[in-house]
Amino acid sequence: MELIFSQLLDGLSIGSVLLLAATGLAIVFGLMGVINLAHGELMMIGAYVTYVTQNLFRPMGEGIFELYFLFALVFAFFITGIVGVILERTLIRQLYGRPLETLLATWGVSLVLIQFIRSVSTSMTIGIVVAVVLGFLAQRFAPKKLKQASFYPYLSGLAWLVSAVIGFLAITALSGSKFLSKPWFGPRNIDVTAPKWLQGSWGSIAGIELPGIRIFIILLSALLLAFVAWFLTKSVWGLRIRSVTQNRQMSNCLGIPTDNVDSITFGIGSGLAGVAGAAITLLGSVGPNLGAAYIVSCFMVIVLGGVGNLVGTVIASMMLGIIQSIIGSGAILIAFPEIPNPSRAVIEFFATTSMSYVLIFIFIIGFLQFKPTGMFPQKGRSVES
Amino acid sequence: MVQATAPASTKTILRASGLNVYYGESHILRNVDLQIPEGEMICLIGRNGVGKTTFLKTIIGLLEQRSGNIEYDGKQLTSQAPYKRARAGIGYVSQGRDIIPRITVRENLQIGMESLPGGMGKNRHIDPLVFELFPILEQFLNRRGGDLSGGQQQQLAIARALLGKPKLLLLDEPTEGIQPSIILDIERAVKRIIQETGISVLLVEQHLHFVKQSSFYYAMQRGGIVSSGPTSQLSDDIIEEFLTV
Amino acid sequence: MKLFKKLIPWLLLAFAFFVLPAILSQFRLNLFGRYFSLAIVALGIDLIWGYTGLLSLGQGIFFALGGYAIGMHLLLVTQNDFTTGANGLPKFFENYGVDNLPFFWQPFWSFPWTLIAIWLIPAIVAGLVGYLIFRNRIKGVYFSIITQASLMVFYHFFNGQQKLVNGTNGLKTSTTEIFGMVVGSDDAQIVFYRITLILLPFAYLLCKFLTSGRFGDALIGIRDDEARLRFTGFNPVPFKVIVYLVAGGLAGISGALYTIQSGIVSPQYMAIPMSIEMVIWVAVGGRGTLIGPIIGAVLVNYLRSLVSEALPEAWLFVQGGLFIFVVVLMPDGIYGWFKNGGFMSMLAAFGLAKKSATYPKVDMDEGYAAES
Amino acid sequence: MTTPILELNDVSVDFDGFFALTDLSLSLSHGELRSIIGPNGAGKTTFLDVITGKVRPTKGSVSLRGASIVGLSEQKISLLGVGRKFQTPRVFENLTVTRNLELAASPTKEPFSLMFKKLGPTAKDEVHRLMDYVGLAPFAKVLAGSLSHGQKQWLAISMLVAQSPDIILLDEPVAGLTDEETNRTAELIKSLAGEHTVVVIEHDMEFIRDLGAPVTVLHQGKLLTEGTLDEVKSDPKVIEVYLGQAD
Repeated sequence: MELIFSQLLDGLSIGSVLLLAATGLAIVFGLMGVINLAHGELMMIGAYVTYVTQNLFRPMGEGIFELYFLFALVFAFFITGIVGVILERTLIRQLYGRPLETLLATWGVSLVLIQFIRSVSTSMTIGIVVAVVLGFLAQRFAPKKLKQASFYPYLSGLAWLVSAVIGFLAITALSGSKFLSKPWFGPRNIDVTAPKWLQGSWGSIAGIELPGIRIFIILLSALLLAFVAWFLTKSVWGLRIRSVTQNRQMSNCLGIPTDNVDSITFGIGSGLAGVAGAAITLLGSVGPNLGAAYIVSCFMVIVLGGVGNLVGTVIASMMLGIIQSIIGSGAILIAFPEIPNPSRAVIEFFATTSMSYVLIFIFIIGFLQFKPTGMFPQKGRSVES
Repeated sequence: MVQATAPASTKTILRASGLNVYYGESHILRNVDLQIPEGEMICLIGRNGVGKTTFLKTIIGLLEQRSGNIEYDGKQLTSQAPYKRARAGIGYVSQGRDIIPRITVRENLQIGMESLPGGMGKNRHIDPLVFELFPILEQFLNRRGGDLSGGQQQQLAIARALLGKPKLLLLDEPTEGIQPSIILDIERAVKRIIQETGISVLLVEQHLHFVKQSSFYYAMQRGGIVSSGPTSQLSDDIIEEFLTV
Repeated sequence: MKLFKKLIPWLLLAFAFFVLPAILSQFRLNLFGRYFSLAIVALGIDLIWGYTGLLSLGQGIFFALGGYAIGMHLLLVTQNDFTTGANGLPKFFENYGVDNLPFFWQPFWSFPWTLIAIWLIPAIVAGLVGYLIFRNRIKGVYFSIITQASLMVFYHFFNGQQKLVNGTNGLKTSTTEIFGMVVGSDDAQIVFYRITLILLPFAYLLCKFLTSGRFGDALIGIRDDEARLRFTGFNPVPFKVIVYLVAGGLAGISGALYTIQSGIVSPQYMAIPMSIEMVIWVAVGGRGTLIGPIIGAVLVNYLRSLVSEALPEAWLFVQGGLFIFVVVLMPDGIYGWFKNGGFMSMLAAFGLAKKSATYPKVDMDEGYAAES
Repeated sequence: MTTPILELNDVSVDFDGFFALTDLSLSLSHGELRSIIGPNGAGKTTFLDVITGKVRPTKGSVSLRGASIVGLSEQKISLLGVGRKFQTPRVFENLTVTRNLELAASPTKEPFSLMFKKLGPTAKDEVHRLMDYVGLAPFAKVLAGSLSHGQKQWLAISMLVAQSPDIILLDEPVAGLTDEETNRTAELIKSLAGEHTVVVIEHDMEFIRDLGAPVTVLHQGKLLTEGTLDEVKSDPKVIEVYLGQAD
């Protein structure tokens, strides 16, 4: 029984990580109709921000270093949020109302982000800055006459291409210097040391140890969920966001700047991904491929929980987390050794982490046969138009 | 048919000239000219589907004209987003009322203040005037907007628009599908607002009694203005042609 | 002229069939063979996405199933030191102490059954998955997400079942033998290259048959306005199941051809990126046209080889950029861009070609005239 | 009086507490032409949704030729002989005019018969007849997406006819049409009645007058009154709904 309880706790913490990761995705999907396949890579950025923060805090001495993780969470939120806002302003904005297209374009973004983390170096950063600045300058200072020409769009595309090539040449030129061209992170995994107060046990209940990191993640996700709920229901921006999602046109007519609302919504969703990424660093080493491991589970949470519903997201992620930890670890078999053979064989078959995914999927497909819109469907006339 | 004329007043808050508006391929508004004098209520009449709502949507910026101009408060409105027009003082009460359904009445009212300088972050206090005009709203402050009845929603929509202190209020069929008693409330409220604040109103309406409260009318048919004049001259023929079944 | 245009694809095919083997190195030829086999899975994706509007992110499942089918057969029938273990079974079974061939391996002793299984098993799986999804009117992004999830499930399943299919390592076919030839040998590879080029036009013609008649019109109806089609008396479910099934079968054939030419089939074929890349080949080439996916699959993969050979680190940047560029700026793909006069209008913009008359409007209205 | 072909009995539709239709009863006999008018939000479109199976009534029965059709899918109801034109003309924009019509005219709608069987000569003739009739013959090979709004309306209506349903439901067939097109549409609709039962929902009163058919007035999801246009016009209830009060 103790085993089951500790597996339950484990499941809750797996579920909490899923919840952290899925909340941001659910906001972006449910409120804006954007399928963000780069969400996992935004998590990755959050993880790397944590890593950088740790390295920055390390020389500051033992006492302050212990607090680095709290700062990392804040940095992860804001830096990833800003990346999200940039993404929304440049790319996502072109694709509203075409969810399948957002899916493909954000996949492209995710590839770029993965490779960026792998190979970013000082020389590369300089090259990118050079290219972007040149590109903008070219657009900015193009003669007005040229701008009206019918071939201007092609010309401006060409200007961007030339700037990119110049940026690339700059990178190549700078790569002569070992110092400048050394990748900051490289393709290998990075490790984050959890501060001491997170390591070890936080006491015990009824003889069961409460591992600090797991409890911390559960608390963090609860706290963040509370923050999201507060932000959406009580703050002014939350009101604007809800208003825009429920009736975009009228909100616009009432004076709500809908494009800013879009940016902020996407920024918040991305920021949450950053925090999730920061939290994941506590569980083990992370690398550029971190995103892929989480993205599909996050989407499963959304499909199961119903779109645009925080309660559904919570229940679905906890359910998936618990199924994974109880079945996937084989804990049931150890706890109840006397299960008769046919069912025992079935449980054994699914008793690996990989196979528990299979089980979860069968469960979800089965569930969707009865409730195609998820546990908590959106009600109202406008659902299927 | 009555000769089309323009209202005599000198100062206009809004002047639309030669507007042509399309929905995809279908030509909805054809060369519409219309003027709204400052501080008066003007009425736009016509049967369902002739383009009245399209006209209001073009003014607020939900639709863009293919040709023609809209001059508001001395400035041209060209491809400005609706929220900018709202902040410039155009209030809009749409035909479906468009109450934001899953937020409370209080929040709906707060959103009305978004078009004031500083937005609703700086303007949190709901002007008691709206509760004086529509007492029912004060009672239902904490209900969800979508749970109100049609008439209550209409009052909320007007109150919401008023909280933005507009210079020009666009009302799209405020009495449609509403009990007569509430219609009178709404009529009284609109008249009082015009008297007290001096705003201009463009009313799209079918309800004859309400139409007669305005000073000037424009009648629309198949997307064009076909008749206009002071409401006092609104003859039975015109009523028969544009308002009845 | 018109006839000539029609002949171009066939001339290119003949060129690829007869001339390329003579002028390309064995290494290049093998790569092209792989690209052409990938074009077959792209055709299937075009059928379901370009024509029917169903964006499947799970074609890797069917692709890999086809690959596994041929791989299992080759491993069984080959008896040599590289592939056969002490107990006469494929070698990898030794590592996991498996002495009895798992039951589902048995039929793969038979070559005819393998030829059928290559397309039949993926098709059946696709039909089943499709039916379960379509009958609940799940469509759009939900369909995409669920297909992606099912992809992940198969990936985990094949990864986790070492005793059945050698887990992560997959099945290595390059050292196996078929009809007396080593599969990885140059002679065999030329044969596979030619077989691919024979099957590709068949896949094309099958798709052509499905999309050009009234069946194809119904597919386009489903893509553009499914509800309207339903009100016209059509039940979209069987249509969708059929095309999804066909696309699955094509993916299986493609996967089998790819496997024998690349020398291995592994769960990596079911990894998430591979399936999304397949979709992008179609997008790059031009969805909703049957030439488009072939162009896309060959071009993108060729580009991939070139870039990865020159600058391995840059490929993901190029690929990601290509995704974004095509989705945002070239939604009809390369072929669609040419076909819709994009190229000519570019030339016209620079004054290099005459501006063609604008799109023939059936009726001009004064609004247009007033605006322009 | 023959038995009604379509009968609605006490039908109510409740969208989360909002009643789009309340206790609506209505019956149509074979070959009848009927106009339905009513202010916005009167439940006209929901009325069509209920008949065509898009919306399931919360209460009440809908029967076609005496058999209930509640709960059947859209395609089944369509195959039973109910055709519908939507408010905006929904045609398949990426198919040519001919192919739009052939799709609708297909006697069977099964995938395999579409794949392997050619369209029979009767259906083909019908397609040509319809194209000639509505003046779309010159555009036979044009993509429907590039037709004018009025031509799309006609294409949508002729697709309905090609389906040869017993009941034709037309939601705003003349919205956005010019005067001349409106007149021609009225002619077209009148010619359809008799052979088919036709229900027209419109705002355009001149058009309703042209049709000269009995008028049903809906208001707030209820049936307000029925009668000839003149009767309806002088009905104080209708005047109240449209004008607010009877003055």
